[in-house]
Amino acid sequence: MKQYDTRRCAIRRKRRLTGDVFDFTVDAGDLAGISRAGQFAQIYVPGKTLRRPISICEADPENRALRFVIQVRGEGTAVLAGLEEGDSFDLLAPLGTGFEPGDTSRRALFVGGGIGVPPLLGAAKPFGGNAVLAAGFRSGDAVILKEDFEAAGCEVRIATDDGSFGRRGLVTELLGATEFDVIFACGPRPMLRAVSRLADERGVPCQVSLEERMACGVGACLGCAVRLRGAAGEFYGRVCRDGPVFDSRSVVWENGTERRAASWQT
Amino acid sequence: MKQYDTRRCAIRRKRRLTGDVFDFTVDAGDLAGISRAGQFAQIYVPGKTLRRPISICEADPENRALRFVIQVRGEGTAVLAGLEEGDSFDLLAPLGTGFEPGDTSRRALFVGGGIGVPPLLGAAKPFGGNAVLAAGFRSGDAVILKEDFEAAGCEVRIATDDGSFGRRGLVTELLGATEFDVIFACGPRPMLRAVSRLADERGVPCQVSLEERMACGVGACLGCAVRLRGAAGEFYGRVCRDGPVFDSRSVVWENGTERRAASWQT
Amino acid sequence: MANLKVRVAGVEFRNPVIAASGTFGFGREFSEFYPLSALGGVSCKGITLRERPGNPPPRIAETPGGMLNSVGLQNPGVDHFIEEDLPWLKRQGTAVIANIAGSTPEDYCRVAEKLSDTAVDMVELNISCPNVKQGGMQFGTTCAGVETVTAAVRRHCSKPLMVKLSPNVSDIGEIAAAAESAGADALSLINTLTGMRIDIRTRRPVLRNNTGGLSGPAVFPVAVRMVWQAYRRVKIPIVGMGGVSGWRDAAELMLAGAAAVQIGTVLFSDPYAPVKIADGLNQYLDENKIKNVSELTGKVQAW
Amino acid sequence: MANLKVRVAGVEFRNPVIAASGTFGFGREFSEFYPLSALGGVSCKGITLRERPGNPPPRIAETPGGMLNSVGLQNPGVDHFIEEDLPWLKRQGTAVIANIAGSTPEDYCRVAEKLSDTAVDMVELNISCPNVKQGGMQFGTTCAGVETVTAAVRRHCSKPLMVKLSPNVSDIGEIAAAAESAGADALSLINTLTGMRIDIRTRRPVLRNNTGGLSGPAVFPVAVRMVWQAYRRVKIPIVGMGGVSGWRDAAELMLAGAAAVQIGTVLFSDPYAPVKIADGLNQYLDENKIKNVSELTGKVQAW
Ligand SMILES: Cc1cc2nc3c(=O)[nH]c(=O)nc-3n(C[C@H](O)[C@H](O)[C@H](O)COP(=O)(O)OP(=O)(O)OC[C@H]3O[C@@H](n4cnc5c(N)ncnc54)[C@H](O)[C@@H]3O)c2cc1C
Ligand SMILES: Cc1cc2nc3c(=O)[nH]c(=O)nc-3n(C[C@H](O)[C@H](O)[C@H](O)COP(=O)(O)OP(=O)(O)OC[C@H]3O[C@@H](n4cnc5c(N)ncnc54)[C@H](O)[C@@H]3O)c2cc1C
Ligand SMILES: Cc1cc2nc3c(=O)[nH]c(=O)nc-3n(C[C@H](O)[C@H](O)[C@H](O)COP(=O)(O)O)c2cc1C
Ligand SMILES: Cc1cc2nc3c(=O)[nH]c(=O)nc-3n(C[C@H](O)[C@H](O)[C@H](O)COP(=O)(O)O)c2cc1C
Ligand code: FES
Ligand code: FES
Repeated sequence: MKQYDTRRCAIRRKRRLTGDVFDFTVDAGDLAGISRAGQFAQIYVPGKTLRRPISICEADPENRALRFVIQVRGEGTAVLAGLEEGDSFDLLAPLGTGFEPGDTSRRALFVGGGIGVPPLLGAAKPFGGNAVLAAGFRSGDAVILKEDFEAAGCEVRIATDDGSFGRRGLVTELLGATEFDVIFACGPRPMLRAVSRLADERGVPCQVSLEERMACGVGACLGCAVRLRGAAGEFYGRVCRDGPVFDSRSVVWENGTERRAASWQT
Repeated sequence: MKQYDTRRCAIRRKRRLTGDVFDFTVDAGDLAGISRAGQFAQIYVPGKTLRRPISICEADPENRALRFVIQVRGEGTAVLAGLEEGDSFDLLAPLGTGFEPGDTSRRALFVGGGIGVPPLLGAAKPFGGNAVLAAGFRSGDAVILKEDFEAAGCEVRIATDDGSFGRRGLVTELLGATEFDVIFACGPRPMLRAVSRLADERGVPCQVSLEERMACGVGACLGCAVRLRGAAGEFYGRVCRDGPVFDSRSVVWENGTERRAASWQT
Repeated sequence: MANLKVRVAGVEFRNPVIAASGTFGFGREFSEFYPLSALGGVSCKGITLRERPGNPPPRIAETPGGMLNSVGLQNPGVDHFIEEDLPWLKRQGTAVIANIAGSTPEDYCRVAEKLSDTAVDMVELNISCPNVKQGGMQFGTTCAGVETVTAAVRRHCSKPLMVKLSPNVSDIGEIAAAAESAGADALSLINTLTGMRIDIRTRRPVLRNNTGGLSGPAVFPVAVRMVWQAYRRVKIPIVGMGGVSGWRDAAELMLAGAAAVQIGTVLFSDPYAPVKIADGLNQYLDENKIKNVSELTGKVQAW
Repeated sequence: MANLKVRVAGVEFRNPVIAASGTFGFGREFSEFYPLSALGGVSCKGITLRERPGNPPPRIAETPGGMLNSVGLQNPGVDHFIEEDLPWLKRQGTAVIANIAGSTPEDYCRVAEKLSDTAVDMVELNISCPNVKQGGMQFGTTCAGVETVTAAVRRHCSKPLMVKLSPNVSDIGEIAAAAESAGADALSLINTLTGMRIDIRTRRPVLRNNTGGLSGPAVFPVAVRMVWQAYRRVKIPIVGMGGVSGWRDAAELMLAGAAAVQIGTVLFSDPYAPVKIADGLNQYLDENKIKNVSELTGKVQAW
């Protein structure tokens, strides 16, 4: 079968997680069987020129279903969030690299910021009790998916900007002396950079999922450039095809793209 | 109250009249009280730059309702036709001049072509048995509003292009020796021109409702020009404000705009 | 409540939202919706020395995210404007901009001269209308043309003079500089981009004039770019327009360099748009604790 | 079944639907969806003499009915193209157009020279890319510039030479005539209009390059107009593009004068668009009893 394709997928289940975050489960047919956590879908928004990239939160091949958690951030996500059970998503999926869990008996640290948490769920599940999730949110009422990680056996630690839930402060302050063998992270760039430094300090591998504005989503248009470090020097890779998940050491962190505010603060 | 205004109007009733013609009754509040047959509404179509002009088929002030009969002709009318009871129309109404029935004891001839028939209904009703409707359609299955005119007491004569209902041929061939004191007409331009000639021959007044592409709908943009004959010579009037109903003698019929096919044949 | 007042070339506007020429007539029709004092100003339909009939219909075509028009300067002539339209409009409590056009520099000058003795607040020189055969756009697409007309009109116009630029050019900065050096007090941009649609069934251009002017949201990114480029080349104020459909767009154009904005096409889907845009700006300023709307002008921080 | 074949400057295309340069890479990614032989041809991402890194991100912004890009000619260089990409692409059963760019006429010539010895079907000279500082657009916005580059490349290129024109000009007819007289075998138009968006929250241009190229349905009426104007000035065939999103648009551009069409931005919302457009044209021709799609070219009947 094709490596990726477009598909009209009926919304089987919709739940509101917080004021502006919605949880969708859609009938994705055989696309579910070839999708994995960390990969993403380009979702068509009626009336818009560009599809919207949304991570695959979980793939359930048995039920031929995909799960997406979507935060309203602008016009496109508002349209998607307004769709109801029975409506459908027009997906182009699965796209990009996913997380590579590797040996799930390792102690794995998952670091997520805001809407960066959902893509970690599918990757964390196989680690069960070996996984710690350190997640940061704007405030207590923005916390999402805590129960899902706990149900998978993971330990969940939460930080909020305003201290209204968990610890007040940065998600990286949740770690203390915790030891781990591998890190998986998704969230705003400043957070990912901090996590990447931490991984360097501790000498553990770290996989980060990046965001960039996209057009084609399949690697053809070079719209979604990210500065990478390769054997022959620095170059622009494609978030959509070479990523969105990258080895943190291959990413050039200081390149003037540090302009975005932490995404859970916008 | 304002002469016209915008209003969100819930669709109270929707019926399909033929394959591509839909009959809508909407809650129009006080706009119903100031509307009359032959005037029109500019209906907003989500995602489109321009509103769509649609005639007021009937105004029912008592029930604060307006009736519109809409034929699918392109993308905009397709969107409108897809709306359901409970959805709403965003109207700018009532716009333009309406028909001036005048003395309803006169023998009145109503001539309609295809989707030009609905605007005549509200104007014909007060004439009751004094009105004859001569209506032309593509074929038998395109006939609309026959029962409505009959219920109002009007005599209905129908012509179809293919002879599948009523007489085969042009609507003007339906008249025979029928006598009348006044004509009201709406339909494709070649039909209106023929009716206008007939009125001249018989020496009776004739009111015609014209179509033109519109932008503002209120008379400000000069988008909807129609060549008119005035005291000081020919000039471009505005279909939206000076019309859409004009005295047939004020219209300059041969001015190179005779390019459109009869609208019920498209 | 933030201060929405702006000054452009000495003229005060109660707020930076001005109705764009040709989309608002002389204001009467839209005054049915709201008092015109809700607007910063009104730019009137383009006025010529003598009455003009305009182009044959159809004059309107819809396009993705926009529209074409080929109205072609239909107007009753400057004398009629001064006698019949201006007195009413001046009583509405909004700034009045007279948009003028012509086929020769002499025509422009005589119209400007006549308006100099009236209560008009500002003259907007339309050297960029794509819908007239004679004159119009060709003045607007070369520096020499822009200079010639601007300098000539400048000598005959005692009102603040705003020159309206065509987007159908390679280097708007150069054209803007030419207008400034020839004596413009302000610039307005963009007029419409030339476009065309064809009915594939009849194989005829939809517009009887074959081509028409493209306006509406589709052109907005071109407007932002041109306002930004012009702003970096000239010292005189810029009134931005082209596809503004909400207060966010208005703020964006102001950040790019506009001192005020004109809005046109959006009126056709929402006649109340100017009121909503002014309200939206006001709320945005309050929320961001910005005292004067004019603080937005040119504040984009380029990379 | 109508005949969808078209010939442009001696090159045969199985159908008139060609993927637009820069939107389709070198074809590999889209070949996951359908065999590339479903397309008339593929215009490759712009190729330069040496590898180019492209512009820093963000490179993409959405606009009403369109998008901006500032990719900036990121490409692996002509040698890499010839060795790694072209052999694969030539095996896909579709016509291959090499889109080339450069900073100086000499650069263009060397790239064209290298491609002359390959299996490439056609060379498309991109003198209109707005996203590179050196070269690029300035060649494309003056007749002299167009003539210089076209004539120079003509001497070094043994393949059919198509010159791709910029829409950021006042008179596209003049530019088209300049390219023809300098030896172009065909023209393609339009490239992107320069545009800009600003994030009102950060007050930064959305694109790291500040400005970018506007494409998508928003520009379609400009494309139709320019193809029509160019068609009336030149005898060489024209490949039309700019905002085509369905078979009706393709037919409209062909009626305006295009011998074939390229499609770009629509691929991003519907990767299957080229297949649907070719099918739609076929059905339209059958329904209207038109035997050859090429009968549409230039058949608009102007008023
Ligand atoms: C690989 C990837 C995975 C993602 N996964 C999720 C997810 O699981 N859940 C979720 O809620 N969001 C996710 N996002 C972010 C999501 O794509 C944006 O919030 C969304 O595109 C915003 O669209 P909009 O129309 O609401 O906003 P607008 O600001 O109106 O969008 C304008 C344009 O910018 C683009 N854009 C804006 N913000 C972003 C962004 N942060 N990243 C990429 N493009 C952007 C839009 O796609 C659109 O093209 C992901 C982004 C990427 C790149
Ligand atoms: C005063 C008036 C009253 C009308 N009353 C009715 C009515 O009661 N019922 C009905 O079904 N139709 C009526 N029409 C015709 C109706 O407005 C068009 O069929 C409709 O605008 C087509 O829009 P579309 O998006 O489906 O077609 P498209 O062809 O996609 O429209 C493209 C553009 O052209 C305009 N346009 C296309 N055809 C016409 C037309 N015939 N007249 C004016 N503008 C047009 C559209 O408004 C739009 O701006 C009336 C037209 C006018 C002027
Ligand atoms: C129907 C119509 C008529 C216009 N007439 C004029 C005119 O007479 N003079 C002028 O300078 N601009 C005229 N314009 C251009 C507008 O003033 C404005 O520059 C353009 O429409 C872009 O703004 P918008 O996208 O907000 O409409 C006209 C535009 C439209 C749509
Ligand atoms: C992401 C992107 C990259 C592009 N890169 C190139 C290029 O390298 N060379 C070129 O000649 N045109 C390039 N273009 C322009 C397209 O080939 C085409 O001219 C333009 O996008 C208009 O067509 P469309 O509206 O169908 O996309 C690019 C366009 C886009 C959207
Ligand atoms: S979005 Fe096109 S290459 Fe990534
Ligand atoms: S539609 Fe604007 S004047 Fe008639």
